[in-house]
Amino acid sequence: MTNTTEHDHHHELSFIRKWIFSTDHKVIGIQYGLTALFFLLFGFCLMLLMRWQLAYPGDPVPIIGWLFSDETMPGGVMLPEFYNQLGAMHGTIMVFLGVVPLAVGAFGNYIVPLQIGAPDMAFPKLNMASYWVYFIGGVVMLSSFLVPAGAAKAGWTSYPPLADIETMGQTMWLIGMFFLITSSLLGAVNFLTTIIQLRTEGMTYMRMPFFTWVQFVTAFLLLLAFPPLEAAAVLQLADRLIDTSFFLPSGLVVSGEILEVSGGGSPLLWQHLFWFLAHPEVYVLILPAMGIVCEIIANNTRKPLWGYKLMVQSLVFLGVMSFVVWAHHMFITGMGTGLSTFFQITTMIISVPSVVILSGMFLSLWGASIRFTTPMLFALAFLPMFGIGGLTGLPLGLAPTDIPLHDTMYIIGHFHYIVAPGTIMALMAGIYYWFPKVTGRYMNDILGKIHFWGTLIFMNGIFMPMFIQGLAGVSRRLYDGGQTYEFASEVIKYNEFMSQSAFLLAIFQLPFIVNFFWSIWKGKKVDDDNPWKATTLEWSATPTPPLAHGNFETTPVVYRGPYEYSVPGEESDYLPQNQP
Amino acid sequence: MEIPYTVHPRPDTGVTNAKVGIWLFLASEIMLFGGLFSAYIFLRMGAPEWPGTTMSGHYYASASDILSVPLAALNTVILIASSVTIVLAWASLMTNNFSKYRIYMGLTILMSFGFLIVKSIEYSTKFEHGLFPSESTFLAIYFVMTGLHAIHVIGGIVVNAYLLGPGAKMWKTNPTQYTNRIEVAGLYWHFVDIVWIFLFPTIYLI
Amino acid sequence: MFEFLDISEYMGMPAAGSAHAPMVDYMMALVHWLMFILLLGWGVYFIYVLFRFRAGKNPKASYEGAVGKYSKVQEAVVILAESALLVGFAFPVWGQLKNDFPAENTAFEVHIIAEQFQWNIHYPGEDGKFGSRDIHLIDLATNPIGLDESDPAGDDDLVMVNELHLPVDRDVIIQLSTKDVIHSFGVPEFRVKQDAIPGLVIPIWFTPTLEGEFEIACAQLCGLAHYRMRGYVTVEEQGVVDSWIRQMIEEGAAF
Amino acid sequence: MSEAHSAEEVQKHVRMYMYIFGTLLVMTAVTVAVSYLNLSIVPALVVALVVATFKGTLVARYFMHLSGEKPIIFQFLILTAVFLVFMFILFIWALSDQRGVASYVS
Ligand code: HEA
Ligand code: HEA
Ligand code: CUA
Ligand SMILES: [Cu+2]
Repeated sequence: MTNTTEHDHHHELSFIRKWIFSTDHKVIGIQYGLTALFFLLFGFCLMLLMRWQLAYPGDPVPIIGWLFSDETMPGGVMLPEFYNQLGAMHGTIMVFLGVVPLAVGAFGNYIVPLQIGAPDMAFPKLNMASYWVYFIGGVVMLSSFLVPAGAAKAGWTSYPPLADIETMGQTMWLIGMFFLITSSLLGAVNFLTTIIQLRTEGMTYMRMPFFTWVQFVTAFLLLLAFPPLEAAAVLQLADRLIDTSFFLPSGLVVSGEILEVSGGGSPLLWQHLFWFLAHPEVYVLILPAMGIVCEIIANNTRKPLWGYKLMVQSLVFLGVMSFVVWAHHMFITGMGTGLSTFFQITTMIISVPSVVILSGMFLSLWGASIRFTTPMLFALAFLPMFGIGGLTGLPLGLAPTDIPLHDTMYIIGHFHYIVAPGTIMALMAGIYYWFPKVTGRYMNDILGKIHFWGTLIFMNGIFMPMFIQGLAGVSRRLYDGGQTYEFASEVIKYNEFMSQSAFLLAIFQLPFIVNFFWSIWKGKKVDDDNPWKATTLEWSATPTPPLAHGNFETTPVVYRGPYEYSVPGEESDYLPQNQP
Repeated sequence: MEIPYTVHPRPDTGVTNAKVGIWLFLASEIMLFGGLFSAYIFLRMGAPEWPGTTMSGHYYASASDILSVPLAALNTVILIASSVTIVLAWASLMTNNFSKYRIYMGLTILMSFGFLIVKSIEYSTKFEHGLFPSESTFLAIYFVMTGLHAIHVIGGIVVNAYLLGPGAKMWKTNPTQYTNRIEVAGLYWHFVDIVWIFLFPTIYLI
Repeated sequence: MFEFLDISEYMGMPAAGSAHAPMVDYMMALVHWLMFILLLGWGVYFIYVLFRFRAGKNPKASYEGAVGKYSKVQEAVVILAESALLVGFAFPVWGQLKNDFPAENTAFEVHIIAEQFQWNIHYPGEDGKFGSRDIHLIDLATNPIGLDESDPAGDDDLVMVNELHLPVDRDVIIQLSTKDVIHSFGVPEFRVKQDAIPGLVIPIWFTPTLEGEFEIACAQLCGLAHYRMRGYVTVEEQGVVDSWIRQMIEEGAAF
Repeated sequence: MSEAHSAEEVQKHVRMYMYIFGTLLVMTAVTVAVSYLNLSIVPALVVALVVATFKGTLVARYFMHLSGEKPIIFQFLILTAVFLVFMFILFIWALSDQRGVASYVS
């Protein structure tokens, strides 16, 4: 549909065409990456405010507390309204504006066309549009803090009727979501078309690097799971703006006043539509991370990925199954025996491919020659961290044990182990790993290792106690962390420890931020286009910088599978895919 | 390097990039309207009252009494006809008959406007009778689903108008790609037609 | 038979206060055993491998890598264990909680009507009949649940805010509903949690077995004061409950 | 598929399009006519859905050229259809397996 010849003419494009409205997948990948890192940091800061409040409820926030308005933190003391805004926006920003754009928009965009030997994405202009629509979505979400009564405060799940009767921030949230959904849909179409159509000669499906496979499945999840949420968002927007009652039953009485609506709707409809997206969405958060980890493991163990074929099959199976487990988030809504049986079975089934994939990664280490580079450290840490997060999903997936755990800190612990020490660490690994590809320079190793150990230790310091609190029954989304509850009295003391871990975690991000920017200009130059001695195609592509001059000098031809390391009888311990 | 398979199909899949892209997009659209249709079923099955049912002795006027079936039927005919003209437009390009193409494409756009005009007449008569989306879940779903469909119609008009107007330059430089674009636009337009084919009976008739 | 597997008391869960709680706890213990064994197995393997196959010690990697059926065995174990948990525990316990309701005439029944941000508890009084309600009669100060005074069944009804008194060792049925948004009725000691869904009256049942005072925690985000939407359950002898209800009515707490 | 068609083939197609057009108009008339019979809900539903599916299939098969389309397109559509069917079935199931009774009947 799009015909871009401009970008490979070897004349300089104007600054705007080259860096702002670029159609080159590498530039767009970088744009996505920087924007998403900004949002990640922003979401992190929101969370730091929350952690202060949880540890020291009612104490004024030090240093920056006075910066906030009286509607949010009078005298520096946080109001419950603001806590709820922070919670909802932390979740939304981390998921939709931070991790997914970084994992898919940035890494996917930059790496996938290179890994399959394509000159660019299939639809470069569409790619540019995806980024800018995402950007607008982000601006809308951010500006929602400025509207009267602040941002959305009904949780990232936005359950009506609460979300229906909330203030204007919720409308902004819905509009922001429209943009983000649109962006993801356009992106997904683009990724799928690219992977299906633009694989170079010899790049069969079973020779695709695992990272590309993962992006392929992820794109399908985005493509087919997001639209129902879009539909739900249309309905909620209608409820809020034109007074329909899709999610409002008859006879509601809010603050003693009968709600003047026609009624006849169902709050559970929203939950079904929301989780129909949101469960596949959590796999969107984890699969790219797995892909990155697999690339790095294969490269740093100097041996093929164990059971590549089995892992690809599990991946596809996981993708398909992820569409039929959503109601395990709704066991407590009054689900009967039939449906709960179905969803418990599917939830248990879906844990099996995860076990297979993780086992594959673990077994890849056997017989390896492990180089403990910084990206490898992050990738290795991913394994047990995802293991803990995934395993704690099991008691949640069984309805009776979900009763005491539902909506407690145990849930928060469960998924943060997956998304924070799991996905975030994997994304960090990816940054350290592909940094030389993007900039032609290494990131500093010592700073990298400081960053690694600090992150690993303090992530666990934040999230491990959550399981203890959750088992004791402490609810989530509590403005004061649950300190008034008698049954929480034993475990509430951990809040302080957890928050201090969070602040230390923040401090240990400083070496990373310094390292990141310093290395762009001052990092050690790579002496070789293939600094990690890797086999996949992106390392055979035209070296960058300079950017935006096409991907390959000549179209590469692929002769073998993605991870031919330490092949017996070969002199070099790696055989690039395009080496005849 | 240019992006391959923009004009000629990739040998092993047998399709062009644009073809893959549009069908994927339509797949997501299927899920969008699928989500709305399942919402419709969910609401209707759980609703205490619905047009055409009798509840505690009270009979609620049926959908076809509230909504205008003749207008909707007229719109169905218009959309089907526009589906025919757009495919004829493509066929004209295939036979290298650009002037005939222009007529068919123009007709398609005209009929799309016709559809919207009929739709707005329908809406405004509803409003005049005080039938707003906030009146009942049935009216709400009627307005939202047909409204979203109408937005898709508008989107189609924008695309088709672009292709007929400024986009037609490409016919001179790259006729194959231009024909492909018309085919892709046509696929989208047929999809909009199919959605209406399902909306019409579900909302107006039963 | 396998009591020694029950590590739930070390897991920091509150004392089990209802008849089905030990079942839930036992199941919880079993799942955590499964998790623990997997974690331990892989953890030990992981640390061993990191030492044994570091580049310094093992400069040449093996192309073949791991051989043997270990991972297949492990997957089979996971599948078997999960099936056993489903069939042996999850389905029966859930079925019991959802389907095997006690007979109405033997059970102690109350209605709970949640609202932002309190639990309104409606006791039927001596006649065992609940007076009818009408949302048009709701008045936050005097009649929070809209009890209809013209209905004789409601004459001896008691409506309390945040005070739930339940008899020990007797089946309890709660009809749970909400006036405004979604709340969630959770009592950690009972291993009971149920969302109150607007538009629905959802029945739940359980049998308190532990006397004492516990807390009702709202588990679903319901607005600003979600964090302090707390109620109290007092579990005591049936006679004490009855006389407490009588006393409350005499004190004029009834509407 | 653009170059797969010769001019005569396209001519043949055009004739086919007109037949399909006619059939679609007739089917539309049938749907409307049936609705005036005031059937009860189940038969009305069946007739309406059968006719709509038939019409939709005609449009997809002939206007969208699905009949001669490549396997990859069908693979997309089958995948989508599977998820769609799951969504419908599970939503209906969810409704029937929900505990609780309506609290308010007007
Ligand atoms: C990326 C994110 C992600 C991932 C991958 C998962 C994966 C899983 N999740 Fe999770 N989940 C969330 C994110 C995620 N979840 C979020 C965000 C929520 C809360 C949403 C909200 O309410 O706000 C949630 C909530 C949630 C619930 C709802 C709880 C409730 O609200 O009551 C349930 C219930 O079934 C559940 C189950 C599972 C299961 C069974 C898996 C399985 O897929 C896990 C399978 C993995 C394994 C089984 C691990 C295997 C490991 C080994 C075999 C080796 C171990 C080795 C070592 C440790 C060394 N999750
Ligand atoms: C992808 C999703 C994701 C991620 C990564 C995180 C990361 C973190 N989250 Fe979050 N969280 C959610 C998703 C996520 N969260 C969701 C969905 C909820 C539920 C919301 C709701 O209830 O509705 C939630 C809720 C939630 C709560 C519970 C609030 C409550 O219930 O009251 C808490 C409490 O501690 C918390 C803490 C944290 C912490 C400490 C991190 C840390 O791990 C953060 C780590 C982040 C970093 C380390 C940032 C690194 C980035 C940089 C340093 C940028 C560098 C920049 C450049 C180089 C330019 N989160
Ligand atoms: Cu009520 Cu939370
Ligand atoms: Cu889930």
